[in-house]
Amino acid sequence: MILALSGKEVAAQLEQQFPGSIIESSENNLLAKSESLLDIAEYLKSSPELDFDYLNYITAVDYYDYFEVVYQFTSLKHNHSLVLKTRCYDRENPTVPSIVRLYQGADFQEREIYDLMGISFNGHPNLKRIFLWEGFHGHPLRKDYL
Amino acid sequence: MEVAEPAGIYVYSDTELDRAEGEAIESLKAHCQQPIPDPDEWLEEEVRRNILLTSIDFMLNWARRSSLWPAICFPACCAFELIAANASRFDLSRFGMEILRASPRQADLMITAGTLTWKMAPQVKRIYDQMAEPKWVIAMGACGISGGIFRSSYNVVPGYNRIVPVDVYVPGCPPRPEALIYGIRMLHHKISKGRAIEG
Amino acid sequence: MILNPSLNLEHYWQTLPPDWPGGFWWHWLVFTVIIIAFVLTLVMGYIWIERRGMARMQARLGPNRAGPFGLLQPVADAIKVLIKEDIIPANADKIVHWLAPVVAFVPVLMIFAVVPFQDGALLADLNIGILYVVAISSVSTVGIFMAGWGSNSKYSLLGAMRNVAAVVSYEIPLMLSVISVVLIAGSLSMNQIVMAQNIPFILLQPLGFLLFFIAGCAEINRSPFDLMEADSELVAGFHTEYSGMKFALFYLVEYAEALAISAIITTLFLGGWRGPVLPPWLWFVLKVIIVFFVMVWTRTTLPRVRIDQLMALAWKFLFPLALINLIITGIQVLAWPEALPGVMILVNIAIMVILVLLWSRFFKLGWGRVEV
Amino acid sequence: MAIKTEPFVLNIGPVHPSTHGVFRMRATLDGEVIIDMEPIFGYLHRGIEKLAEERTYTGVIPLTDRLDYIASMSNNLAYVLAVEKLVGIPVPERAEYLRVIMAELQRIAAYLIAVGAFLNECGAFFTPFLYMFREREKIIDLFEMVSGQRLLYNYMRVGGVSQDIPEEFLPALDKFVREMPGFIDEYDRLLAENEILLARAKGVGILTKEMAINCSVSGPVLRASGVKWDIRKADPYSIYDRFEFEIPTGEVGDCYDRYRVRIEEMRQSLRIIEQAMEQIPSGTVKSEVPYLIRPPAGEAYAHIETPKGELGFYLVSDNSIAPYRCHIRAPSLMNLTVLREMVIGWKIQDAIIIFGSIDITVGEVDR
Repeated sequence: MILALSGKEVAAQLEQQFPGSIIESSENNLLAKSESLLDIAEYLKSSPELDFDYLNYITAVDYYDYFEVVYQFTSLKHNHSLVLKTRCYDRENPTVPSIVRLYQGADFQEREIYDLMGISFNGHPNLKRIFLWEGFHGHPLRKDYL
Repeated sequence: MEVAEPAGIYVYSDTELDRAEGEAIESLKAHCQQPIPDPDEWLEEEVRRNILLTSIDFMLNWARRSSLWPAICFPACCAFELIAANASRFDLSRFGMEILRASPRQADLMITAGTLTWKMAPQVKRIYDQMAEPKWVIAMGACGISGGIFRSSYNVVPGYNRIVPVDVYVPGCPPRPEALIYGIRMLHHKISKGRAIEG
Repeated sequence: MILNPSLNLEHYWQTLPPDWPGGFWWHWLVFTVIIIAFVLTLVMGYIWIERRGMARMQARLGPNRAGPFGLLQPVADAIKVLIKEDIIPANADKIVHWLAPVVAFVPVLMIFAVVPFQDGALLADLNIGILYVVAISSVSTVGIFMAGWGSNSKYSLLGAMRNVAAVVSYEIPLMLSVISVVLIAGSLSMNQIVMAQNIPFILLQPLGFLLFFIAGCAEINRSPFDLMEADSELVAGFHTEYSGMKFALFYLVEYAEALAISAIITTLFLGGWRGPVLPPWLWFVLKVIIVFFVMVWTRTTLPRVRIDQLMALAWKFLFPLALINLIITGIQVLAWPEALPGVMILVNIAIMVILVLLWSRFFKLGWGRVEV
Repeated sequence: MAIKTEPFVLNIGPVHPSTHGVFRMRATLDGEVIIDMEPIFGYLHRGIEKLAEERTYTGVIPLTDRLDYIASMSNNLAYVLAVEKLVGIPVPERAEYLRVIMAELQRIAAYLIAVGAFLNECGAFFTPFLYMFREREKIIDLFEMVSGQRLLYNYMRVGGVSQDIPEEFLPALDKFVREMPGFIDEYDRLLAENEILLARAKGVGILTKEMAINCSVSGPVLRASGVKWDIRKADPYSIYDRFEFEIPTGEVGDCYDRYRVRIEEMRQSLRIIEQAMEQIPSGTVKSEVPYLIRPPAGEAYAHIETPKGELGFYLVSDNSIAPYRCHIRAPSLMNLTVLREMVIGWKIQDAIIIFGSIDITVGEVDR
């Protein structure tokens, strides 16, 4: 059974490492500031007792007021997982740092979110439309897409 | 853990080609909002033909319908029913149809197995244009007829008849191979009524 | 000659060599018609055999609606393809594109000029028959390369390039294994080679037959060497851009080449038209069909090799083996010209088995990335 | 005189005999060698995630059929597991067993296509493919018995399955399970030790362990690289913890290993089906679930091991009758991440079989 790590415990660890990076944490997930996302991901990946080497998925949800980007990591070695979230409140030009340099598996998923949700990922090497064509108007998965 | 940065891994080609593709899609989308009427005039036509022409027609039509080579245009789910129809149990090769020509120039029949999206539409139109006359199209499956379950989607073409003229519609989601074979038989009937020589 | 009606044909007939039966023009006319009819009929037969045979091997039925047992299927295909629209791509080199199928087809037809259907029944009993075959059969490669180049399509070009590479490499083992046969027969004439086969050369030259068969398959791009029109990679290879009648010609070339190679194999190794009871021409046709059936068999069974492995096979396997075979044959012919055939057969088969086993142990086709 | 050469761009696809649908590779070639490749997809992007937002929870099930259309039972299973996790609906015992049987049958059917298509791309002119299709038809017959459909079954329901199996199903399944190992051996014999296949597939397209994990690869591709990771074992969903089976892994991570892993997993699936057939209880197959499911606000992620890899559904509910957000973690898309690095430096022919050995379904890549 994959053990879902408690967000609170990990949050405590992270708070020590990067003060002020966690906004809130619950049993299931933890919500991080988007600026410190890259640091957190790097720590999650390199810390020996966490060792999150596998990125399950990235997705984004449109809550009208803000976009929530959800990451789930798994450690194949320790068999535990963690859900990490971040939010961006800018509707016009939402930006989140890209984690492609750490997890190459994020490549297509970040492009997908850019295409369908319109969130751009800072530092992604090839951020362009993936499913729809260049010149398509709007981002279909946004709730206000006509 | 240090992430090695392999040289050249993140170098992608330029987006110029993508933009050109996007423009092609947009222009096609603007032009193809109405269905193309089905090529069915032959149904009403009754013409007097002499015996010689009829027998030539008969031979040509026999040849055409006995060796219908399908072009490869299998976007989605129905493709697997088409392959199943080609495989051992249903065996389209009985009708001389087992030669799937990968090059559209050598094919006679386009079986449009699957959902057509606007991004795909220019390629399908291109395949159709590349096929040599005489050519036929079978719209297979609900998506091919009207967009089916995905009709309300933002990227789905509601039916192949927006892009290419369709001769036979085979309903089903996906149609069973028997249904497809029935559709092919109908196409055979249609071909056998065609006239090669005006008279 | 033709332009001058007052010319006395009798005079020409008398000046012809005595071994031309029935006079030059009649002979020429009859055999040209026979060859064209033979090639066209047997190609249709081949297509039928391939489609039906392949279907049976794949647990299917195969074409059976057009005519009895689907026998008319190739006829339907032919009529349909001939009356289809003929497309020349806008950016193609029109003349080259137009000329390519002709250049590819004519040499294949010309091969049959020296193939004996029965004793003396051939268009031209050239005393350099087999040399002529090898020379003329390479010409159709030019046609195929013209098709690849003239179509202005990348797939076509890649297919044509592969074909040229394959043909250039495989000419050598092909030629070397032919020379061994010539050494034993003592003649280059196809008819003389058949006459010399009191026992079929496949028994005296088992290794030579194997090499010739493989090299021949590669030369005409039958599977597992069908790289130039590799369906799963290059769409349709060099004839991707061809439609209608020109495509029909290429289709014809493909099978006519197979027919030519199986006719040559029959003539060189299987005793040509010789055989008991049945009339000679029927023996010839039967043997040709059997050889082709083996080709269909390999096509349905084997995966395709990669282009560098194709080259490796030619230069690492076939070429050295063909050389060794030639040397051994030379020694045998020199040292024991009157040796008992039975002993020769056993010795040669043993040599073949040992060599093939040794070579397959020494050299592998190569796993992974192999550069030649 | 030096011959001037320059690389050229070759478009492989979107309509190409061996792209498994409409997938496109824009390859830059130096002669026959690929020096750069960019996968382009979206030619089958039907907006399933958006369409799911306007349907009821039950109404999404037919859409999931059409994701990975050659393994629709598995897709159904992943989705209903996600909804059950969101709502907290118990599933009757018999339904659990039926789900496992269907999922494993589906796995065999999908692997038959994957292996057959892979061998076909090696150039074995349809023969192995057609033989494997023959066996797939038998599985399809079984599915047709229970669901009435041949390809898109729409069989699983939230809280069970749509209907109980007919009487003749278990004897037919028993016959199939007894016959199938012989057929698998037959396919294995057909080409496994063939010199040409070894030459084509061994050492070609090697995917290292680190690379596979970093690129979020899953399924047979990950296991062929030597990572013993199978969600059926690592995170047993449904009742997979009750069955005994092995996780076959490869050593090198080349195309041949991926082929071997798939063949081996078919045998393991048969083992699971055998055990499930012995243990299956009688009883109802669907628990009491309201027609309009209205889950409490929240989110759930359920993932299963499909023939392609880890298929997950991330559902967000806002306490209405339709999912607020339905994200699909598509294994085919993730597995494609490695394609570019795997094919660079290889010839076109290799690229085709590397692509074939990853085994994607475009319906799932594009969604």
